[in-house]
Amino acid sequence: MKIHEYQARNLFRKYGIPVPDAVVCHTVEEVEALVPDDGKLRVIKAQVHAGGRGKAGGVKLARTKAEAVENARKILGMDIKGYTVEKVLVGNAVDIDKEFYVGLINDRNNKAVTLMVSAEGGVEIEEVAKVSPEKILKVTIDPMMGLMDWQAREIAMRFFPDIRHARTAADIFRKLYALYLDTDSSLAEINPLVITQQGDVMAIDGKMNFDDNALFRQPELLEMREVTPDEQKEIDAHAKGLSYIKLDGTIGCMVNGAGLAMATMDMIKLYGGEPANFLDIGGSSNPQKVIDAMNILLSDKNVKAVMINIFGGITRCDDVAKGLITALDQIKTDIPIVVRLSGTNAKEGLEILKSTGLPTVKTMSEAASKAIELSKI
Amino acid sequence: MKIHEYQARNLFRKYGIPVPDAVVCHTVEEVEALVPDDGKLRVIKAQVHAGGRGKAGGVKLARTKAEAVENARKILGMDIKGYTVEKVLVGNAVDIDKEFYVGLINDRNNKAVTLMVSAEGGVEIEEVAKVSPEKILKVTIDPMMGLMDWQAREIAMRFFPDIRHARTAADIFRKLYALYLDTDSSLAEINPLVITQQGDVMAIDGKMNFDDNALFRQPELLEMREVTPDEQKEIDAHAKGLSYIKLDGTIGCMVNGAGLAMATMDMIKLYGGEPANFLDIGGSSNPQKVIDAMNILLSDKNVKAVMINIFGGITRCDDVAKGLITALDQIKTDIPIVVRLSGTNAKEGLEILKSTGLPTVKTMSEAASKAIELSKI
Amino acid sequence: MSILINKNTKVVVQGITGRDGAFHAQKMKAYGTNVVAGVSPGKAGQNLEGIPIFNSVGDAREATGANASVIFVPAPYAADAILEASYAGIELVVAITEGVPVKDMIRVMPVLRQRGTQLIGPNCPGLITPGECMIGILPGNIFKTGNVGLMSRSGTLTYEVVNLLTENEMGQTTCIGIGGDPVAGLYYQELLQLFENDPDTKGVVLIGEIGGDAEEQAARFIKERMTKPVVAFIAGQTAPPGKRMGHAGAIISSGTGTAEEKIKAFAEAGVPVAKEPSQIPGLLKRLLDK
Amino acid sequence: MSILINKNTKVVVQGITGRDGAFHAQKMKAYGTNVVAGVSPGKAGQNLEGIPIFNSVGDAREATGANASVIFVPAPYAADAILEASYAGIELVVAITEGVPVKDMIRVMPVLRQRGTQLIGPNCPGLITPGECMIGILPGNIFKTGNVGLMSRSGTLTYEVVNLLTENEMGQTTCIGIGGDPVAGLYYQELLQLFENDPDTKGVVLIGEIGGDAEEQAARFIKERMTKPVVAFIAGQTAPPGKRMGHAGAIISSGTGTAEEKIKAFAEAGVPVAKEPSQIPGLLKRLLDK
Repeated sequence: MKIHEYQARNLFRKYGIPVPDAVVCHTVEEVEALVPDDGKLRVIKAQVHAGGRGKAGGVKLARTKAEAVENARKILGMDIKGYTVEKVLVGNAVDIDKEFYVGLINDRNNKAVTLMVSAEGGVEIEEVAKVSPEKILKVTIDPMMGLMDWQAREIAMRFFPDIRHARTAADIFRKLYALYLDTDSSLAEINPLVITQQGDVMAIDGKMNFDDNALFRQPELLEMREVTPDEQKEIDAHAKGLSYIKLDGTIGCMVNGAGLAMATMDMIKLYGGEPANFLDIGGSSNPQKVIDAMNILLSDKNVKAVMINIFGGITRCDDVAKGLITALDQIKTDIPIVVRLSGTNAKEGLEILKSTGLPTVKTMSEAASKAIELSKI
Repeated sequence: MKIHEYQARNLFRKYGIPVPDAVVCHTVEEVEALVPDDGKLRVIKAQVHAGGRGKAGGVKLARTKAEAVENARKILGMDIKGYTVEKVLVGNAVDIDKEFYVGLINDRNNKAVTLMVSAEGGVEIEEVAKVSPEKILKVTIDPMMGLMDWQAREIAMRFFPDIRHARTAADIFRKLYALYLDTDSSLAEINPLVITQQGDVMAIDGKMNFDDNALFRQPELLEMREVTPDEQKEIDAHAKGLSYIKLDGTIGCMVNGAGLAMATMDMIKLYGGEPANFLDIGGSSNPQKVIDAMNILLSDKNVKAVMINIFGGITRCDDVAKGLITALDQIKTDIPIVVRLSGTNAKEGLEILKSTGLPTVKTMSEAASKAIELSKI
Repeated sequence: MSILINKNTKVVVQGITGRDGAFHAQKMKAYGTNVVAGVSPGKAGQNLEGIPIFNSVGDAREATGANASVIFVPAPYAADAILEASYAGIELVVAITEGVPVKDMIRVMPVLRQRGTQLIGPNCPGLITPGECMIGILPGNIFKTGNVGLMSRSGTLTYEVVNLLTENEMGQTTCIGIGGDPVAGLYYQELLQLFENDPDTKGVVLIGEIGGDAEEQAARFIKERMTKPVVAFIAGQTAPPGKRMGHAGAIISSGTGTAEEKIKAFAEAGVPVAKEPSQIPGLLKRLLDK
Repeated sequence: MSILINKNTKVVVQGITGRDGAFHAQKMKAYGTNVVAGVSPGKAGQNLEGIPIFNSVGDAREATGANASVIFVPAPYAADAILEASYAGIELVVAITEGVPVKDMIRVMPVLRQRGTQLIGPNCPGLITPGECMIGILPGNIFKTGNVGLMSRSGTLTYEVVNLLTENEMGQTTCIGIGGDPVAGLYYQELLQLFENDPDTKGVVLIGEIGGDAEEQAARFIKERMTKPVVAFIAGQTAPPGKRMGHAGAIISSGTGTAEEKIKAFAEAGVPVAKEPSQIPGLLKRLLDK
């Protein structure tokens, strides 16, 4: 789960991480009402779940209130990578002396949280990681002891020669780590963390992602959740025990298991087609799941053919076949469907499906070729 | 630092540990006003920082509101081991089916917190520990992992055959541990923890002590602090850099260092006297400290003679002697004073003190005998 | 021979009275696994189709000498169940549970390291030494005794591959589903080392996925340490960046973890990468026949 | 020979720019201790009377090879300073700071154990190997080279006893003030073992206090493991139950920790207990002359 910059900012504030003053506005009228006419330089930033909003024109400076209103008008409603801007953050601009990057992430290799700090702040850290990884200091945090005082200070002193700045930065590292833990975060970034010309250390922009598996114990985060229609589809699918991601191709696929589903998509591509989605129905022969899955699948107008790929494990293929028949009885569609059954009791399953007149095959490769072929008719 | 039962009860409540309903009353009028006339059985308990209040008559049952008022009248103002009862806790009595003891304590040997549970609840656990220590289950809590869910449950299942009771008890253990950690506690007891005849598991009486060294970060606890006049004296002394404890003898003593102060008291006793106090002035030759210490010492009317026992270490005895002269100049008293100086520059120090006409000696033994002798004149 | 489990492995099922726990406990037993005990607090003294139930893993281990456990308890309590097994002295813990918060796993890891507990999972199908012992939810019937070691981050994709191997008369020593979560127990490297040391394993199949850099690390390990042939397959070549593909682990982010990078790493280590699952048996056979 | 420290010990002073740190750093140096570095964040590059100052223990250790540290930082930060020293690879940490919360020390202990760091204190005067190295706030001038080992929970009482030993021409191998806090580093047993192993130590003086049962445990240890003679003294025989005597450690509670019990335990272990400090040299001499 992702949240907006302004939401991350509120969390930072709650944890005592200094941020510049700012207001969130949903309309131009709100900007008129909430932004004082004090001649201060301000930044207007689009609040969307997409990176690269600066390049897209979603971040603008304003020297006067009139300019702030004007720029908010330009940004609100703008489309950034398919997301419509519904909110802007209007904040006091600060005189930046130096910019840094600070990030926390769950580290697969060390099986711990890793703190990353870089003096290359304000730019995309992925770029820094690619071009000059040595410019990012990575410290694995001992899960037992957390980010210790001395440790945060030692790291901060490498980047902030002035001990006062270093102490504030160390404090920010520790507060960010506390926030990260408390919220079951999977990514927490301050980019940039700055020293202002007035000598203050503060967080100018922030980003946080959260572990979906832990949302059950994070009611406050769930309240912050905002979803786009596409995400809503995925969430609805999840609620039905399905894992669905829409893509741009024409071959719809329905598979049991995430790895097999990915391998299915890969095979479609390998055979010259384009998958329309990722859809994992999990390990069950429940006809309702198949019906739900087919409905989701077919609601995508791009789909020209469907490939059903089931490997029978604990679930037997004959049971799956029975479920499919019940499901396909209810779903009337002209879209061609190829069914592949393999594994436990595959023979029996294929036998059962013969009555449906559906094209049935025994291997993934056959299924992929057949579905692509049918999609082109 | 200690708190009253009702204060521990409030903390329990805050942490979700179930306790019976109760009110704190400072006067009989409050009992009249706050206790409903509903015919429920109630317990009236004196709130004093002393053990054994039951035996002293500080705990009484009441079958009616009238009886509750009557018993509160008897208990309020009562003297229990030198403490005047200023508050009573009037609580709903519960039908107890079984009583247990639960305690957390800082364990010197394991350098960790130890959880103690016993089916011998409701009695003094010290007695159980002496008579049948095998009846107390002791579990050292891993400081890194805390009291784990499975661990709390496993312990609870040994005492509560019904899994529902065990789960509630395990939950209480974990909550008590969280409370213990959060408040820098040094002792947290629920005694008794009961199963009621209705099948509820709850804490009937509680006791908590706290680590004085951690009070600087526990502002809420400091607000709960209530001190007796004797404790106030000790706290005032502490604020002046002195460690003072009043005792019942006649030989006042003033020593640098806690261990040496205890050894001094022991020696007074060994030589047939009775120490009037413990007083450690710490490691400093500051005359003000000596003045403060002497003033505290002499405010005790039982003191018949004073023994000053200084071992010069980093602090040189000649410096201490100079401080003593300044101090004794300001303190006019008829009480005889014996001064013992030893260690670094003891000779020079004793030389300086000669002018005062005070009896000076070089060893502790001499000082003790001399002080006792002078106290009997 | 095999790795991690064999016919002497004694299994305790944590969460045996739950729906999944009960079902798969019986499946395991039916396969021939020596399921010696189940755990369900408050149900000590009962049994599930002859499998005795205990209040805690400690009690179960004491009574039965169980040395492996398999966890079916719900996600919020799964990490605690792993800890319970570890503190009870269980040597191998297999966590089937899906949806365990990453923070919980991070907290558990140092304890396992200190106590020397081996963990498979969470969010994994388990592991099997065909004909001897199956721990987890694997469909035992598709496996066959032989000399191929297999490890995978996926579930059904694993079965797909195993089925192909079995159909091609290439039986298996041990097959392990390591799970798709970001923070998990034994991973490719540790398992590769175990297969390298196992005299019966002649070749290894590694089934990877996009996300993370476990495959890249495995490739380096193979290059530096492995003498036995390895064949790889990577799922998710067509997955769009930043999208979750069912497993929390399968996120492509920060420009690492793409299928291309993984395939490149294997190529550099001299490990053939199958374009589709059906190529795996052939690729491996060619290497084994050399 | 000696225990724990000698002329090769290189000491870093944590909190060297504080009032106490600066004062005692110079005292230690004046005594002859090899004080190689000080630590004070943000003051790297400065020096205190020739002792170079570093930003962190890590930097200090890297630059000077320090293997022991002494801590003068204020109580709220003392535990963190101990951790810093331990993670920097310091082998012996001496924490002088008084008033460290017990919870902080409990948190620190497992790290020290895991990392093999030895801790003396907190709330202790330090330790000395006369003529070679003094770490802490001990008055060096009253000590004298010899063959008596001494350990104590008190400060000035220790000096009192050392002074008596020195006056009686009974010099010391190493004297350690272990501190009076409820949760502390090296304690009687570990030190007794070290003295037992030290060829130059011929006899040991143990100065105890009321509270806890460390003396009882030491008595048992002496009975079972020590071949060298030990003389004990217990302060606080007249202390009333439940009263704090300056040290948080000196509480008599739960009917254990009284002077009587400790004296009885020593008697059972054949350890003579002095009635007053002045008896100690005589009691020890008698045992050494046997």
